[in-house]
Amino acid sequence: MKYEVLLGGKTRVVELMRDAEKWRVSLDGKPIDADAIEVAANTFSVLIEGESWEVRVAPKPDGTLVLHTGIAEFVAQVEDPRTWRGRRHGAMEAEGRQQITAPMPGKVVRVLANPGDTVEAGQGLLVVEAMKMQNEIRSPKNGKVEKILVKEGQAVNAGEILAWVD
Amino acid sequence: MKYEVLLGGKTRVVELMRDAEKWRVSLDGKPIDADAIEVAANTFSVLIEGESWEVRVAPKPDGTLVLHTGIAEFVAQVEDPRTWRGRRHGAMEAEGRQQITAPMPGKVVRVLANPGDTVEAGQGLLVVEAMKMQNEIRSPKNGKVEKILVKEGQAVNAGEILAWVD
Amino acid sequence: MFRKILIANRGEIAVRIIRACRELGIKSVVVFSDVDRNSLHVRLADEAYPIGPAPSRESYLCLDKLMTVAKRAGCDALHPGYGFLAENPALPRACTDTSLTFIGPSAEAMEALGSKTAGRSLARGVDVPIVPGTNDPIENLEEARALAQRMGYPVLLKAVAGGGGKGMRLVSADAEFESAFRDASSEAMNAFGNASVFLEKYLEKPRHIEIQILADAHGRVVSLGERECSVQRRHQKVIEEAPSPIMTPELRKRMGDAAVRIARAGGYVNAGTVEFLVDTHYDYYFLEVNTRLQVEHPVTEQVTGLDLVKLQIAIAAGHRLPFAWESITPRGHAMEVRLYAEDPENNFFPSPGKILSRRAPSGPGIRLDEGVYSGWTVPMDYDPLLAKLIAWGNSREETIARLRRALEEYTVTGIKTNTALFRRILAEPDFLRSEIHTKWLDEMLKRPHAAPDTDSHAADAAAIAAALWQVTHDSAPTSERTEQDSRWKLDGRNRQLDRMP
Amino acid sequence: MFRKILIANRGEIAVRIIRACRELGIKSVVVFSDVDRNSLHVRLADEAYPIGPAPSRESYLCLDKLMTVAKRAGCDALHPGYGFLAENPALPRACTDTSLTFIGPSAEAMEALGSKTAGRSLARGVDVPIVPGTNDPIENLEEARALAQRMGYPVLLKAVAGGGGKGMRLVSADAEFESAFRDASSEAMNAFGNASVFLEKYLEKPRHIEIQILADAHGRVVSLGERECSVQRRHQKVIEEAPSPIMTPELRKRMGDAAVRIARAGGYVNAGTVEFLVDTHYDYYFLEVNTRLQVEHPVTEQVTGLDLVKLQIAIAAGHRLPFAWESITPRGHAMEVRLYAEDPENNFFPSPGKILSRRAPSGPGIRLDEGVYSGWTVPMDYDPLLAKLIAWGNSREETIARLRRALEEYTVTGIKTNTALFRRILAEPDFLRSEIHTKWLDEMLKRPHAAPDTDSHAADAAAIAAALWQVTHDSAPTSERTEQDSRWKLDGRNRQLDRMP
Repeated sequence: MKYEVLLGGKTRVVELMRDAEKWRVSLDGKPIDADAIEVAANTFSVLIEGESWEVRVAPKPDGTLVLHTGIAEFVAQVEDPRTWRGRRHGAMEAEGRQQITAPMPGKVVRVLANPGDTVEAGQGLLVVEAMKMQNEIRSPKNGKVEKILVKEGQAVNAGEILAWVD
Repeated sequence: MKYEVLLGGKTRVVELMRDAEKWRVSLDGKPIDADAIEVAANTFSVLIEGESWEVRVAPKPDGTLVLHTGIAEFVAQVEDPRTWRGRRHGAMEAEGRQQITAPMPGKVVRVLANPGDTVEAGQGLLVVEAMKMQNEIRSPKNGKVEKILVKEGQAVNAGEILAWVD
Repeated sequence: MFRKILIANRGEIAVRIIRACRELGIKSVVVFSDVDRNSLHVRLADEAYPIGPAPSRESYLCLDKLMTVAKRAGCDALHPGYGFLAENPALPRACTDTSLTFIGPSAEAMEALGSKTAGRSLARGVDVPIVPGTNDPIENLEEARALAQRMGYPVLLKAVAGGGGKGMRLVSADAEFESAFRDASSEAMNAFGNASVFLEKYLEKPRHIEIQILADAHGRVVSLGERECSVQRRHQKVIEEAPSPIMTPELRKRMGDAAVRIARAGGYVNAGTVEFLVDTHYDYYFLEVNTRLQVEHPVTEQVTGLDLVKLQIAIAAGHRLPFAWESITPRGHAMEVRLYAEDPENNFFPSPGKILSRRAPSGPGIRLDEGVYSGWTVPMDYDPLLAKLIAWGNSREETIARLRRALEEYTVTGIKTNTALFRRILAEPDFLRSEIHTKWLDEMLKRPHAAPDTDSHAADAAAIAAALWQVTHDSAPTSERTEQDSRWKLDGRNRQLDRMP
Repeated sequence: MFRKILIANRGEIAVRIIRACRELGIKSVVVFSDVDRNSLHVRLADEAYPIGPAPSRESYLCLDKLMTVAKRAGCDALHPGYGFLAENPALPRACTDTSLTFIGPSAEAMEALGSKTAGRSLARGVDVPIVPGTNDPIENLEEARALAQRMGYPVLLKAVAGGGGKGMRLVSADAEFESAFRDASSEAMNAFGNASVFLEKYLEKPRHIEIQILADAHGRVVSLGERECSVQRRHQKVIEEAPSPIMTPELRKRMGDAAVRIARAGGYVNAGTVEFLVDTHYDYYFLEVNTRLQVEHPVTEQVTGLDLVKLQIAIAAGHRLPFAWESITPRGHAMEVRLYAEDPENNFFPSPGKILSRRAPSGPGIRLDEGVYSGWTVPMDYDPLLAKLIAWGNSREETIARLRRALEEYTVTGIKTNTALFRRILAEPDFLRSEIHTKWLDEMLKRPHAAPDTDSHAADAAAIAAALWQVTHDSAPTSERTEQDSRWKLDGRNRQLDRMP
């Protein structure tokens, strides 16, 4: 199986070939001495030329993957060239019309902006309370608040759309 | 669902009724204030009248269950009266023709008895090596060795029949 | 000694108290809300009783429900842990009414010392310096604002009943005063059921150093030395250590004596903590008394070898502190980090959810006080504290090396944790030299940090893992659907069977 | 200091050494056999290289493969752990030939002290009493049997190269001699690649007490005090503690001096252990020297605060032991239990297999040195040691209470462990009074123990859990089949896709 992995602004081509219980790996067209295995849920042990890396994978609601290895954290987007699902770069840039989603389940305790308001990048739009902390949800860009979809006191789920900024 | 549980020589009737995410429990015909839940693989948290018990279940190859709770270890056999699979008491008694099985995967390093030998309960029949230890497999009863099914040097799996004693 | 103790708490601190009870041969009784049936404290306790719906005001904060459970289970004492009702004088009062021994100070001592404003007057009375500010809760917004203007910004708004940085706001300018006051009050109300806040001058670059005290019912009060907790994010401690790298025997003696004077003046009995700010001239200012066990108590336990929870229980049972403890000599250095379910890369948003897998660190010098396990769902309703990781070493350097090593071993998937934050802090030269203060971390977090190198083997490994994850999950829709199908079938079957006699 | 260390081992001890390396900022390199690709030491190390098939003689015992890995990875030192090649003088020799520093004694010191028969002559030379027996390996079975008859049964057959109770047999009567000799030899051959055994008089009710020593390359040899390891099953230690409950300062001084004399006489450098038997008159007899790190080294670490592995590395790098260490004062009491994958209810049969779930104990005073994790399959090819659980407390009583508490927290499903054995031992009055000896546990295990009460809530809970387990698994055949189906489909798809360019 062949994948394009957009990682830190760079596209890597990863080809995985099943070899008995292991996977043989080719990276950017070159076979490499690597051996990868899932040792626990979303936890991969990768040996590259003897170096032992452990990578933890956290999928985000927008389809990107957050990868932790050692002290490094990468954000990646994986595409399968055969299926050609079309690229979803939107999540990685703050251009165009932006949807503001709840990063965690919680309760909206304050709405700080109204539809039609002009807001700056970083300006607070709403406050969501979760785990006894009040968390300000901020605008990802300079623009205008198009819509606020929730009310004060309303419970929201992770990934639920709270507002649109254009 | 109703089960008969033969536990430590006593038959208990356990009835489980699903109540949303929990199970309501009736024991020996009487509903009791109990709440049971699987918190991890083969690990059950059982609250009985406020007492918190944690029970670990280990199924044995002969179909019985070994149950650990606190410092107590019980062996149980569960039967579903509706299916009436027939009772398998053989595994819990040392009467009649006995099959001798390997308790773990390993290698037969010595055969200590020959077919036709008269053996006493507790007498060694074979030695199986596993995890760098030599483990003597003993006769469960006084009787005669009917058959030895393995040879020195042979690898065996857990539960594999090694011999018969009658 | 007690026979059965009710633990009026949840999470890691409930587990910590269960452990002490078990080691003393005392039965432990816990309570749980609807979302906590599977929690570790319920699994580990001797007895566990439901106490209502998820919101704490309908469960863990319900005094009457706690008393009902205590009576039903036949408890003879109650340990409040920290947070929830731990600093509410109504709890010791209710205990007295129910003939339960409260493991903590009396309601009167709590009122005399626990309220931040009362504590300040008391400290002044025994000649302990205090930070300038109001001595009473703010009743009139405009008067408070005027006072803030006279003292000069920045000022701090703090919950009278508070702790753990909740209900606290730093105000840097007059324009922010009103909204900060509203936020602090509402957070204080949610967290402690008391909206009162007061005002304090904010010192520049102070260090937070606190003294752990123990007082028995026979008049003996001892200091177990200090902890430094200057690494804070938004006024919330995230790293604590003992001894403080700036401490001298002479300063320790003076601060310890001040703490003991305050405790005596308040008629304090049991374990408590006297918090100070220490400025760049090594002058100290009394801040407040925490009339309960602290989150960071393990740091003191690791250097003194004492078990503070067992000592709390012994004191409540009327035992005397042996004289020898006054001359306790700490050994080595201890440091604690607070592991939260939150995402340091995304504005520290809370990250509740199911823990898919987990590897806990262990080995020499490592202690982990945890309230979670693999497969458990971290509820969204409570504090995001998952665990406290504590390292001990012969020197501060060895302790930091062990903590770093243990953080590399600690992995969790399914939820986000703040381990990456600690890896970053523990590599900062300022921190290693201990040139820190209470705003240091907030300043550090404003500095951009280098993006990870994409030309590294780490990046190669990440790319491979990402592709491998995709292989597994490209096929997931099929198997998930199948699993759901068979679960549906099973449910159907169960319903059918339940109808049978 | 070293840059990169090859760890020639696996399991918990490999993990222990990785931790020390990481804390010192040294890269760790490990090796793994075919069944160890997923093992914890491979996950945690900086580098990991395959070394052959599962059987140790084709992997972990292959000197040439180890040297190849060391060269390939650019290691400058090698730590052998315990077991495998740790006491084989060929290993330090091969290291010298490969310009690797061996972290342990020289081959000459190993030969002078490590061989049990050579160690005995050396001890005699420095006036340390020894247990009567042969000084050379048995070559002639009949002569050895005649000597055994003269000394009087019981006698002990012991592997010359041995350790850990392997290749050891107690012979109580003449008729057993031949088969015991054969068993001991073959076990010794399998475990150490050396079939030689020797003969020793078996003392009645002796206690096993050993002295930990450290020796630097500059002539300093110090004793870190004793560990008592009298609780043994079939000559294998299962519980170790420090200090020994029977120790007096005077006896400690005499035994420590004897251990230092033996180490000096053998030109010993690095960490080592001198083992003694102590009889009911408090007379001690030299048993053997273990020329390596011991399994039970954490017990000494917990009471002294020292990190023995880091000290081993520092000594190998040529550092001096600071004089202050000779005056080390231990604090409190430490006790270790060895958790094995074996079934105490079924003749202690080994129990390899997949760990389905696991809960590790933690909290105050608890240390866990582990080589396993949930989801990992314990291979059948190696030692069944899963973990070492170590408790520390201010007194022996507090330590035992903590150990008991931690054992209740430690749960594993999927494989059997011997935790129930420890719960039983830690409740035995003899053990609590420390009236024990090296045969005490074997005798205890012969006594019947009470069947659990079936009229208890524990039995009710067990019955309910059994029924609930059955509910889940009655429906399992369906879902397992479905899962297999979809896995089969996935495989087919993968094969198909692999054919694509």
